[in-house]
Amino acid sequence: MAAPNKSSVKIAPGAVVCDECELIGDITIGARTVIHPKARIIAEAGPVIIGEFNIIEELVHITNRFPDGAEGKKNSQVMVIGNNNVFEVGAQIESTKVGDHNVIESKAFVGPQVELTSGCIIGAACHVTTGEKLPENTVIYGAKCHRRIQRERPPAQNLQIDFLTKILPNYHYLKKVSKAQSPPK
Amino acid sequence: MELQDIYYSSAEYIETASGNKVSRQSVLCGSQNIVINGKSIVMTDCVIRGDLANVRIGRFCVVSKRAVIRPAFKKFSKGVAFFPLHIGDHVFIGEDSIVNAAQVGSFVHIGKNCVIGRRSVLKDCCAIADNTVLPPETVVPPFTIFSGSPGKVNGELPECTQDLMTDVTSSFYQHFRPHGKGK
Amino acid sequence: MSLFEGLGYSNDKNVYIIDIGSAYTKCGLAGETGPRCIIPSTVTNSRTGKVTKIWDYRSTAELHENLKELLSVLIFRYLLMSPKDKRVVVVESLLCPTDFRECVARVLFRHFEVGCVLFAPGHVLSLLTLGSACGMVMDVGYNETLVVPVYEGIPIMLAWQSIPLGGKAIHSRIKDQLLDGGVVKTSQHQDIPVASVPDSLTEDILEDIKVRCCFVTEFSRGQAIQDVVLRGADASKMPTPTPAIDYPLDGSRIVTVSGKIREQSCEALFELDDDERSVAALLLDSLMQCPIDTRRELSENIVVVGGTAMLPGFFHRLKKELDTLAAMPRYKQTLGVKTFKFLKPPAKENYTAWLGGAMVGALETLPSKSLSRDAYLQRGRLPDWCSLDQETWIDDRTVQRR
Amino acid sequence: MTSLTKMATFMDVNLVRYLCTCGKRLPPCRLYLCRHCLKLRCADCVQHEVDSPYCPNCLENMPASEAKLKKNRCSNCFDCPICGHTLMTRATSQMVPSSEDPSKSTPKKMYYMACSFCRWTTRDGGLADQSTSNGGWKDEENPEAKRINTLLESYRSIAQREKAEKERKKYVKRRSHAGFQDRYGLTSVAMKWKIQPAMSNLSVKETEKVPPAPELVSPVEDFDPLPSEIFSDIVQLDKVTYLSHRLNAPEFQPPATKDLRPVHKHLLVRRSLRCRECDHNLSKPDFNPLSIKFKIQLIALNHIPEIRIMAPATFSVNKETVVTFTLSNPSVYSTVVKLLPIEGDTDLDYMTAKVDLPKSDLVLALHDDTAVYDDGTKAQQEFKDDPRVVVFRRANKLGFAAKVTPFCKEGEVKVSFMMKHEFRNTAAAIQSEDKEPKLEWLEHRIFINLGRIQL
Repeated sequence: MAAPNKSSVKIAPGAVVCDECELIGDITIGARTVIHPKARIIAEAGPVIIGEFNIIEELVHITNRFPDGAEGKKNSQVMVIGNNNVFEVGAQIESTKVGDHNVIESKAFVGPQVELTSGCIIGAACHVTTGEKLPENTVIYGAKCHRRIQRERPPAQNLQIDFLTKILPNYHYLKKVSKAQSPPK
Repeated sequence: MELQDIYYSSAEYIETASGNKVSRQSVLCGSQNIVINGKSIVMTDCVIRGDLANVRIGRFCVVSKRAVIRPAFKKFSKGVAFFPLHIGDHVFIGEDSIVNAAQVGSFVHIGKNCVIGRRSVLKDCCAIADNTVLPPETVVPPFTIFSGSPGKVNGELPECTQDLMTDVTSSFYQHFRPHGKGK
Repeated sequence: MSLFEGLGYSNDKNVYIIDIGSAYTKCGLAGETGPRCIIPSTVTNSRTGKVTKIWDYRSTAELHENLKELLSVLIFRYLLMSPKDKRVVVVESLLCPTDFRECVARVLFRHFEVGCVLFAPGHVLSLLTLGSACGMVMDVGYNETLVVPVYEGIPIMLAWQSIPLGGKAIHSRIKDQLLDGGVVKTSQHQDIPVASVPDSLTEDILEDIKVRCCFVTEFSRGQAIQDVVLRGADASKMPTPTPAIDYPLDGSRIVTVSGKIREQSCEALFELDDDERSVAALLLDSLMQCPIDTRRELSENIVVVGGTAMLPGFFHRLKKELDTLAAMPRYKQTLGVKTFKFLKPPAKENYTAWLGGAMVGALETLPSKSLSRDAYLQRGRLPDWCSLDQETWIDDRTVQRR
Repeated sequence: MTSLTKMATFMDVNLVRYLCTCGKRLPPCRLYLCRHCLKLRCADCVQHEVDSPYCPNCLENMPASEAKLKKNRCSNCFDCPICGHTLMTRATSQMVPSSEDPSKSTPKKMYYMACSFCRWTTRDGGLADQSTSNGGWKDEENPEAKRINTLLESYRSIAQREKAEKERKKYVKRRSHAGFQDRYGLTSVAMKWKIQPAMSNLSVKETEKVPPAPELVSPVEDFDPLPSEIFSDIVQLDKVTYLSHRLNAPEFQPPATKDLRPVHKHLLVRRSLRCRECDHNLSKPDFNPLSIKFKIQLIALNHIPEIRIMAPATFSVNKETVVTFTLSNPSVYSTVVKLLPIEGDTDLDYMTAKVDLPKSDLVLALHDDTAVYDDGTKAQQEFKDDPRVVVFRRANKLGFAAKVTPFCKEGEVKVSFMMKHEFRNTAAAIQSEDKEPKLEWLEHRIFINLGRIQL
C-alpha cells in the first residue's frame, strides 16, 4: 500500500479541503472543489485526479483500488473524476472514470467496472457494479436499481460551493493549497 | 424484556452537566451551534454538522454509532441556505443512518442504515424501518411506518407509541453505563 | 374537475366491488368507470415480510387470515369507508372453489360485518358492460383460460371450457428459456449462465420481462417458429429474430432477453397440445358444445377479458388462429360458422368483469339480488353459485339440462 | 407491527403475551381493555372504522364526504407516476411575448413538477409548464366514460322499473317467473331490448315500456397487426412502463412512459376502534392528523399491570432457575396483584416448564409522572417487602423472583399463569358519581417465553 505521502497531494487554489479528511497517496484536487471533514480519498493503485467544482461530503470514500490480479502494482491505473460532481454523505466510489455533472447520492456504491459518463445520478443506497459504461443522464434509483434517462442533467452546485467556501473555513482547519508551480496534470 | 445494561468505556464518553453522554470519538462540527437538551447519548463515530446550521436535539435521544446528523440545504434564487435541524425528545436514531431532515418530531424511531433525505419532515410518533431511503422533502405523518426505497407508508404504529418510545429511550439512558474505572 | 365528477346522482350507497383474481385484485366502488386500485392478490406478513399469494392456501384457516388482511388493505388503504353494513359485490369465476367463496363470505359478513353481498359470475358481468345478452366470454387469466358461452343471458353450462394456459404459462416459458442458455453479465467481464443464479428469476422479474419485453407474434411468424421448434422443420425457416434486450436485474447483473424469448414465450398460448388444444381452439371447442342455432350469434359476439389478453398482438393473433383453425377438418364440417367477430368492452381487459360488477352494484335492485347478513348468519353458509334463491334453483337446473 | 418488533430489538415485547378474549395471544401494547365489558380486545376482534382521512403530504384533514367526492385523493399533492414519491413544484422562467409589444418577449415565471427521487418531470410526460404554482394540472378522462354512463343510465331506469313492479306485486304470492336470468338482474334487460322491436306493434302498457337500448357497439372483425418495428427496432427499456406504473392508473394503463401523468396523492386514514360487544370506542384519534393525542385510547398497557422478564437466564432440564420478572403499574392507584398457577393444563404448546410464583400478594405503588426523578429508596421503606420475593422496588415498578423448572429436554422454555389484579373502573365512577372509582378484580392469562433450553 502506498504510504501516506503528504507531498503527493496537490490542491489547486480556490479548493476547500478540510483538514479532518483523509487523503492518502497521489491525489490532485481541482480548483473550487470542496471536501468536507471525514471524507476519505485513497490513491492505492495509482493517482486520483479530481477536477473542479466538485463537492465531496463527509464519510465519502473515493478509492482507486487495485484491479483484480494487479495487487501491489503501483500506478497500474489512474482514477479521473471530472467537474461539477456531487458525492453525498457516505457514498463509495471505486469507478476510475467519472465524467462531469454526476450526483452520487448518500450510501451509493459505484464499483470499479462502472464508467460514469455525464449527468448520471446514482440514487441513495444503490449499489452499481455491472461492467458497463452508463449512458449520459442515466438515473439509477430505488431498491431494485431501476433505470431511466432524465431529460436534463442535474444542475451545477456553484451556489452551494460558494456558501461552503465561505463558511467551512470558519469552523475547520483547511489543508494547505499547493504551490502554484505544481499545476494539476 | 427489560433492557440490559450496555457498558461503555468511561474514558471514551464525556458526560455533560445536563446528563448528555457524548463519545469523544464523535465529530461535532461547529459545536457552538449544537444544542443537546440533556440525557441524550451521542455514540462513537457520529457526525453532527453544527457548522452548516444550528442543530438542536431534545432530551432522551440516542444517536447510535456512525450516524450523521446534517442540516439540509435549499437552493433559492440567490444563494443557498442550510436549514436548522430540530430533533424532538425520545428519538432513537439507528446505526449508520444519515439524517438530512428539516425536522424530526418526538418519539420517533429511525432504524439502522437509513437515509433521511434533505428537508424531510418526520412528525411525532413515527418510525422509519431499517435500510429505508426517504427521498428529499418526504413528510412522515404521525403513527406511520415508512420503509423501502423510496420510503413509503408500510404500516401503522400502535396508539401507545409515545409510551413505548419514552420507555425505550429512557431505559436506554438508564442502562447505558460506564465500566472500567468508574466515573 | 373530471376526476371528481363521478356520477351525479348515484344512489350514494357506496357499494364495494371486489374481484379477487389469481394474480391481481381489482377493487373500487359501484357506479364508477374504473377500479380504484389493482393490486397483487398477495398479503405481506407484517412480522417476517414474507409475501403470500392469496390463492396459495393450505388450509381455510390460513385463507381466512389472509383474506382478512387483503380486504383490510382494500378497505382501509384504498376505499377508506367503514365496512359495517356496506353492500358488496364480489366478482367470481365459474371455477372458484366453494371453500374460497365460503371464506370470502365469512370474512365479509362476520369480520367486517357488511350488510349484504352479491356473488356475481365474471362472465355475465363482462357481457353486461356491453349491454349485450349473447356472447362467448373468454377470460385469459393468470392460471387458466376459461370460455363461457352466454346465450340470451343464460350461460350455456354444458359448453364451458378451460385450459391451464395464461400468464403463468408464459412466465414459466420465459424462465425455461432463460435457464436454458441465458446469460447474465456481472461486474466481472465474463458472462455467467442464468442457470447458475436461478433464484434471481423471481416471479416479479418474469412478469416484468413478459410485460416489458414480450409480445404475441404474428400468425405467420408464429407458425414458422412452431414448425421449427415443435415440428422439426429446418432451422433456416426461422424468421429473423427480433433484437435482444439487455435487462438489468439489479445494480450488479444484466440478463440478456433474447429475441427468441421475446417472441416465442407467448406461443405457449397458441401451440396445440397433444389433445390439439390451445387458447384459440378452446373457444371453438366451446362453440361446438353449443346448440347449433346459437353458434352464429355467439361467434359474432366474442368478448375477451383478462390481463393476459393485453399483451401486444394478442387479438390480431387470436383472430387469425380462429380463422385458420375453423378451416381445419376438425371443425370445418361440424362448426357451422366461419366468421368471428369481437366486441370491445368499454374497459381494459383486466378489469372488464369488475366494471360489470360496478354497474350491477349501482342499481337499486342490488339488495334484492344479494345475500343479506341476516340470511347468511341464519343459514351459516352460502347457497351454491348459481342459486341465490334456493327455491327457483331446482327448476332452473332442470330447464338447463333439459 | 413491523416496527414494533424493530423497536423491540431492545425490548422484545413479544416474549410476554396476554390472552385476548378472542383467544389470540398478544403483548399488552397490542391489546385494548374495554372499560365497559372489562375484557381484553385486540385489533382482530374489534370493529375498525374509518375516522378521518388526511393527505399524508400536506397533512390536511379532509371531511369524509369531500374525500369520497375526490376519490380519496388530495387535490394539491401529486405522486410521481414512476417511483411514487411526492412531486415537487419547481419554478423556471420562460420567455413569452410581451403583452404590450408582441414583438418583444418578457420572462415569465412558469412551474412544472419534478420528482427528486427518480427525476421524472411533468415535461417527460409532455405536459406544458403551468403559469400557477398550485396546479392547474388537467386530469385525464376515461375515454369510455360516456359509453359506460349511458349504458348505466339505461340499466338504472330498468332497475327502477323492476323495483317498482316488485313493490306492486309484494303482496301477491308469486313464483319467480323470470328464472335464471333475473338473478343477476340485468341480462334480462338486454333481452327485452332485443324483443322490443318485435313487440312494438302490440299495445304495451306505458309502464311496461322498456327504455331505449343504448347504442350497441359494432363488433370488431379485424385487429391491427403488431407494428413492424417491433421485429427490427431495439427496445429502449426506459421508454416502456412497468406493470405497476400501468396499474397505478387503472383506467389508462399506458404502456409508454411518455404517457404517464402525475398521480393525485392518495389519502390515509386514522381508524377508530369499537368493541363489538358493547359498541363503545376503544380508540378514537384526534381530529387533527398531526396530533398524537387521542380522544379515547384504551390500550391495555395503560390500564393493566405489565410483566416483563428482567434479564435473560439459562435453563437446563429439571433444574430450578430463579428468574426475576418486573411488574409495573400504569394506574394512578396503588394496585394489588396476585399471581396464580394454572392447574391441570399441560399443553406443551405454551407450557414447557413449571413455575413457582410468589404466594403472597404483590402491592404495586401508584404511577406518578414525577416519580422518574425519585431514587427509589423511599418506596422501599414504605412497603416492607419480603426480600425473598420482592427483589427490588422502584416507583411504580417492582421485581419479583420466581423459580422456573423446565420439564422439556429441548426447545423454548415457556410458562403460563394467571394474573389477578385490582382495577379501578374510572368509567363506571363517572356514571355513578361515586367519589371513589369502583374496585374490580380482573384476571388475565399470561404466556411467557423465557428463551431456549441450554443443551
